Amino acid sequence: MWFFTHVWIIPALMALSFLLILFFGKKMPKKGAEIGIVFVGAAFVLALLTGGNWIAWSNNNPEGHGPAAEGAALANVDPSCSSVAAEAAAVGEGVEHVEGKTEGKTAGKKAGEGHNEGGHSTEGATAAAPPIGESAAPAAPAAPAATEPAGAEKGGHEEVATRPVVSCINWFENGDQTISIGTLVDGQSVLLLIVVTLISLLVHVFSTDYVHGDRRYTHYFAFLSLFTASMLFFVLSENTLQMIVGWELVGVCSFALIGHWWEEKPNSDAALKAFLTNRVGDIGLLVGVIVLYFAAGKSFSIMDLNILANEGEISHNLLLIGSLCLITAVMSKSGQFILHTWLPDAMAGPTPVSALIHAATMVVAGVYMVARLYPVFFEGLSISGSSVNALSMIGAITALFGAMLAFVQKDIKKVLAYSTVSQLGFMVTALGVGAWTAALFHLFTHAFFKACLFLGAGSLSHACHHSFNMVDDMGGLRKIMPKTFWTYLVATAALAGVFPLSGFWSKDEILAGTGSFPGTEGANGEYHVMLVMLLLAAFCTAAYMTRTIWYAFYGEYRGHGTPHESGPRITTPLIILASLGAIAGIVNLPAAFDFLPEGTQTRFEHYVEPVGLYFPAISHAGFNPALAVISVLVGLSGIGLAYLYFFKDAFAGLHGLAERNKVAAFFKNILVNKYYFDWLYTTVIVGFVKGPLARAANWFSANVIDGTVNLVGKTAVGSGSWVYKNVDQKVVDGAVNGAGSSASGVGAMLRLTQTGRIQQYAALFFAAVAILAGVFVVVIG
Amino acid sequence: MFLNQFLLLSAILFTIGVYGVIVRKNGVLVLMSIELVLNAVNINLIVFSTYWGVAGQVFALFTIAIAAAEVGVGLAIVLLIYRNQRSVDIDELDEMKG
Amino acid sequence: MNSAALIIAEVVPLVTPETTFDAPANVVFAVQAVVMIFAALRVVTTKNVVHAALWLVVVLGGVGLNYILLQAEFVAVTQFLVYLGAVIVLFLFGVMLTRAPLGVSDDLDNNQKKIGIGVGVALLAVLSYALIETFGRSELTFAAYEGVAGPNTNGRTQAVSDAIFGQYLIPFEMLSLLLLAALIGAIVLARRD
Amino acid sequence: MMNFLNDWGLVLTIFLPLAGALVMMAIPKQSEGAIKLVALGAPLAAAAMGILLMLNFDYGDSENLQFMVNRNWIELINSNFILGLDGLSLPLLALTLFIVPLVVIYSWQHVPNPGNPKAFFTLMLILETAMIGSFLAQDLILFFVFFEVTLLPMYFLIGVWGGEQRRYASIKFFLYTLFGSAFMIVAFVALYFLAKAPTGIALEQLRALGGSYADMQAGDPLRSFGMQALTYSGAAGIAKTTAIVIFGGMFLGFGIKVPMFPFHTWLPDAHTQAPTQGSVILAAVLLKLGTYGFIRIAIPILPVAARAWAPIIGILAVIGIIYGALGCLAQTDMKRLIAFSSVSHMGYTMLGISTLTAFGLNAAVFGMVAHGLITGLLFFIAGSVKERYHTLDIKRLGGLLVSAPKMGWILGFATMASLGLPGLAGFWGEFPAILAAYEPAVGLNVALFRTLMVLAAVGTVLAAGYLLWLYQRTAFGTPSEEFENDPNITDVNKFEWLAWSPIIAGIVILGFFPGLIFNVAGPAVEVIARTVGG
Repeated sequence: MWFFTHVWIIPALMALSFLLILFFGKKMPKKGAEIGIVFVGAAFVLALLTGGNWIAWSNNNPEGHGPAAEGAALANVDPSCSSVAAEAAAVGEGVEHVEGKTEGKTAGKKAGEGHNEGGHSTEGATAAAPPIGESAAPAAPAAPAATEPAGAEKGGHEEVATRPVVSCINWFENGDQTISIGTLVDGQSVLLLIVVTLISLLVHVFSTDYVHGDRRYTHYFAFLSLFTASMLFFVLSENTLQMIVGWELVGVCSFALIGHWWEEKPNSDAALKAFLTNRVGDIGLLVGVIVLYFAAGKSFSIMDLNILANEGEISHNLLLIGSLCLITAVMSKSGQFILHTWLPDAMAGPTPVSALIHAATMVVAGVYMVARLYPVFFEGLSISGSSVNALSMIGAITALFGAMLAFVQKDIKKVLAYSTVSQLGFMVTALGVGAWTAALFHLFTHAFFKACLFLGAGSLSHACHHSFNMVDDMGGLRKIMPKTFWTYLVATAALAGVFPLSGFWSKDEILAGTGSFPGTEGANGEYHVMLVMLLLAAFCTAAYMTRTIWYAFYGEYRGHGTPHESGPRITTPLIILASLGAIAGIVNLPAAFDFLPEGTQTRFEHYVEPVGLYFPAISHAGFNPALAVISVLVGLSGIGLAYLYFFKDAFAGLHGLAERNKVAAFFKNILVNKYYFDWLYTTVIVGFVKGPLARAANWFSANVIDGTVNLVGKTAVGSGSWVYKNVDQKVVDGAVNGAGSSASGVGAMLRLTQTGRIQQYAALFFAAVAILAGVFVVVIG
Repeated sequence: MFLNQFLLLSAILFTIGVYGVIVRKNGVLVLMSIELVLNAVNINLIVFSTYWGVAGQVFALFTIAIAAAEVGVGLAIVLLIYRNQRSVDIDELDEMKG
Repeated sequence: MNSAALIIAEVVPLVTPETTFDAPANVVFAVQAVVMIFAALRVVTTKNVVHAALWLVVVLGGVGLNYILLQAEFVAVTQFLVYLGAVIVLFLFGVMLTRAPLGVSDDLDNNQKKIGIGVGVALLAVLSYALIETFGRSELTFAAYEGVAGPNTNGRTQAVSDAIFGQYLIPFEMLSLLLLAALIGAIVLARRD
Repeated sequence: MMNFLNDWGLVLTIFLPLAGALVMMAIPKQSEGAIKLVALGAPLAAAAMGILLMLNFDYGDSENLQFMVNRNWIELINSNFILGLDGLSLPLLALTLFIVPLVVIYSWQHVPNPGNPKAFFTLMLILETAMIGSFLAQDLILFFVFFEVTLLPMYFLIGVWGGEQRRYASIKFFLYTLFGSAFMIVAFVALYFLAKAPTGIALEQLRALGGSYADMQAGDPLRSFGMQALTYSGAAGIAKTTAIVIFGGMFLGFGIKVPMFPFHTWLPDAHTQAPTQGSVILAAVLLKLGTYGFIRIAIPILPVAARAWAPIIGILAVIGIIYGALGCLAQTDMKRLIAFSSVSHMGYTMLGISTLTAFGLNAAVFGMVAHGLITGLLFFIAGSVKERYHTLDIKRLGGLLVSAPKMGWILGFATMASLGLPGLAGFWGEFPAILAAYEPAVGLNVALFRTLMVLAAVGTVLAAGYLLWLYQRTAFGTPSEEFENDPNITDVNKFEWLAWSPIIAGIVILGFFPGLIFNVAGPAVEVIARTVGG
């Protein structure tokens, strides 16, 4: 318990380390790096302890059933943070409308395990009406013998409500409201706590070698600490206002770190782009939070919001608006189409930063927020029982198109960046289709292998004179850098979803979660489109990752100088991450694996996914062997084709096809130019401004959204200057300079501005007096 | 006799004075216009003194004295300006030029 | 009743107009009023600086006349002495010293005639509206003088002097200081060095 | 002790600087050391006084005026010398007492051309007295006097120590404000004549004030300039149309000072031409007189009219936000850009005010202080940059982080604070204002205000746009060869540290403990919000 109430210490530690490095870093022997490492290490240990406690805490959970238990589960929510939770905790008249829901929910879960029709289970899961609940409950025992024990077991686990620990202090009073600041500890936040601190620790270690002797070594570590602090602050937020604070703080750290080498214009441009794009999304965040604040009865508290949203106390429309606004924020922060363009550019920052911020932690903030406020989205987008919604659509598009873009990149980091975009798409889709656990699980595994890949790329460029161009400056490093190679290989396989590496499990859960594949049980809806797109995306993923391997590690070395394996401080983190990426999958083996010893399945789900009043009654897609096989095959076929194409020179015809074949060239162009729908867009919108076709060509090559962003920027500046020149300086100002002159025309005005000022003022003054006296006498009198 | 006949008269003088202040370029003339204004004010003072007791008259006297001083200083300034830039054209005092 | 009226209402006991119309005073007033207004207009319109000064004489004289009509003899006398005596002379000196064009010159006004007129008219309109609204046809009674004024007018002058050297002594002294300062100031400014 | 404070606390706080000014007059021009000592001592004394007051301030009761001073002043028009300190005045008082000494410290070696520190500091001290006075005055005439007195010193500061265009700028500044205040005083006088004694509880409260109100009957003419009295009267007996007109007068007076959208054009000139110290004080304190006037005078005294005006104010505010931001994008001069950003930022404050809700007004108060600190800091930096580079042309600057790293970082910090980064003061001025616009006071047009909310939110993006653009052009990159190795370009010196570090600290502290202001001003503005039924 102590850990849960004092978890604030962890971000506080990192903030402290930031200050220490800032003020004393330069004087330290290691230029401040050691401070950072010590503190982040401490934070990691604390996070682990908190995690352990959480597991214990959820295990010795008083067996409770029904609404009373669900209410009592909120006993550890400080009433001063969440009035709603408090009154729910004091089980009273609030119980009735809780009743039906919980019944229906548990019943739905049982049914979901037991029955062979997802539809019915979905119905049971969402319809908060006792009759269906009762009709479904007795059906559970009558399920096939194979799944019954698991089902029953699971049901038994599920009924025990999660006991989140929320503690807060009065932050400030505004008008009549009291706004508090505090921490919300449950499976979800603890998970991120561990992931963030762990990756951050590894990145710290990695950096000591990687950015060794950098111009701003100390600042670099200072900002790493600050970032970690803000991210943890965000993760532990007890209310949405706090979330905004954390959200923006991580944004600013990413700004500072992307622009770390700001002497070169491209870097600072990238930094600005990242910050501004995120700001655009932040409009959505601000508005959304405000809407939800009023929707939840003037309360920022996440608990209030979730419980109310969950129990249908908030009108559907408000939730819809709120969730749509927040989706904009997600699009910017988690690099979803069409606001994703900053993410690839963000690779201008140091590689460890890309690994930590732009792959593992910050970019998942969007996902985390959706997961945190899940009831809002679940109800607002009516995820359950439907077959398409904004969230899942955006996610799927991002997943597929991002993956395809990764093919044509020469810069290995850009490949990984687009891969990140695509993987984030997976998570968002998962949330969109109601596979909450799958999303978080994928977040968890992805953090490991993607960080590993980025650091691996860093290690490569470290060897190749800081070039990231795998096509021209790398190759044949397999022998020279074995550690990097193997770790990279493992991580790639994990990403590609090769059985039994972690990526396979999480990705499979997502695919199953779409509930579209025939025979999948207990999903929330049937999202057919999503399933198809995700499968395609998975295929591309496997393929382009193979491509990177080919360019980086095979063939002969194309760069200059003699590359060398990196030192231990670089390789150790790689190894750790790779192994984690390989095995992390076991924490959430499907419930269907009942041949394994009791209590080894769905641990992740059990400990991370909340159950109770503040979380919607989502149901879980059961494991579907056929789908699993298919997804593995898809992955392998991707690898296989790419392998044949690159390694074995198969389909020789295809090589250089783009040079010969107009059609192929066209398709290649499409990718190189990030889809020509931009082209339509630019030509339609700004075509007539463009002029000759020569410049049109430039426009094609420009990223579409970039084009528009610039366009907006230009028009803003343009209109700004126009307004300034004409309105501000001439009209408004002129009105003053020319005051008292009935003479018309600028000429007269100029003459006036040059002569007779004093008397003008006299005239002005008396005129004013006259008018005033007039007003005074006539109107008021 | 009515109050208003005097008051309106002074009002007219006042307005004319203001007009002069606004329109005249020559410094001396501006000062003259100011005199008009002051006198208009004095008339009012006196008129009300017929209701209010002699205080009004006293103030009128003060005004006259102050006006005299003002003219003295004012003319001195005009003289100085003239000496500095060979003209008393207020328009050419573009110290406040924008 | 408008609010300007409110101000006055506190200080002026409005008089019911039982008309005691004394012809001569009114005739005199009418005449000099016309003359004054005309003269004043000339002051601000004439193209000859010296003429302007002379027209000013007329106006100031008229003002003095008004004082007499209002039975403020002492002030009237002062008016004649100070203004017609001193100020005008000052002005003429000013005109002379600044070598103002003694003859007719068209360059005496700036390009703001229109505004000037506009402002002037507006001002006049407002003022007269307020005045008429407020005092309408209220009669001029020399109520305040009743107490102090016997048949001989010394009483009033005496009252004035009492006021100056009693109630308003300090302001008066201040005034003398001010004049001194003005004197010195004028000398300093005009001193050629 | 308490008695002493009650009787003399506020008076001393106001007039200590003035006393300093008088002392300074006695000091010969040559002995600069002594002059500077006095110039620093007087504000510090005032600040010490202020701290004493704040220590003894009863925060539980911050909606009521404390340390009241009430003396007869001008019997004829029943205008009294009333001073009082409540939760609304306190933050602004603190801001003023905080900024001025720092300005003096900064001036220690930065007395702008043409030198003459004696006159410079004298004016500064007079200015401080006037500013403090206007924040503490509880009588309209008294307020007006202080309000106007602020003009002259600033006029001279700009007109004498300013840049090339200083004369034009100073005149412009002077006339604009004077023009506005002319309307304002008419409005005050109108109130004096038209306000009547209210009925019901308000009447009781009014009577409780004692003095000439003690035995008033409902409907008696109030004949008072006392803010409290007028507030209690709540414009009773004034027809709605009349009230709206009167409010219009105040609107001009205060709106020009803020400055609100159509009346803002004096600001860029004044800021660009003013000496650094002038800009800082102007941005940090003087602009707040306008917003303060709205909250303290216009709204509580004329609640009905306020509701009628609220939409207009809101719209103008948002236009100001967007327009100011666009204006910034068009600037090539650093100082001018910052000046325009003030227009944009004060827009948020006015938006908060226009919602007439406790939340919005509170946000406005916070916004004032935050903007005061942040923009003050920005102008300080701009001044130092100008001093080193002898230009503020953004195109020619660049690489500040290379040639003067610390200053570059501080500029970055100020930029981030100014674009409303959560965790720094700026955010708490903007976000709550936007939030309040979602649900304005009962009876206001919700649809309109929600539109305004969204637009204001868009404004934050533009803000980020121009500020980062500014930062990239000035700080990032490498210095142009003309400044490559210019000996003048040195990093932050110790006086600048002394002057800036408190501000930086303040910004951070307020960013993390917004309660410091919200909790103090909250009750006060809540009372006001209640009077307008928000």
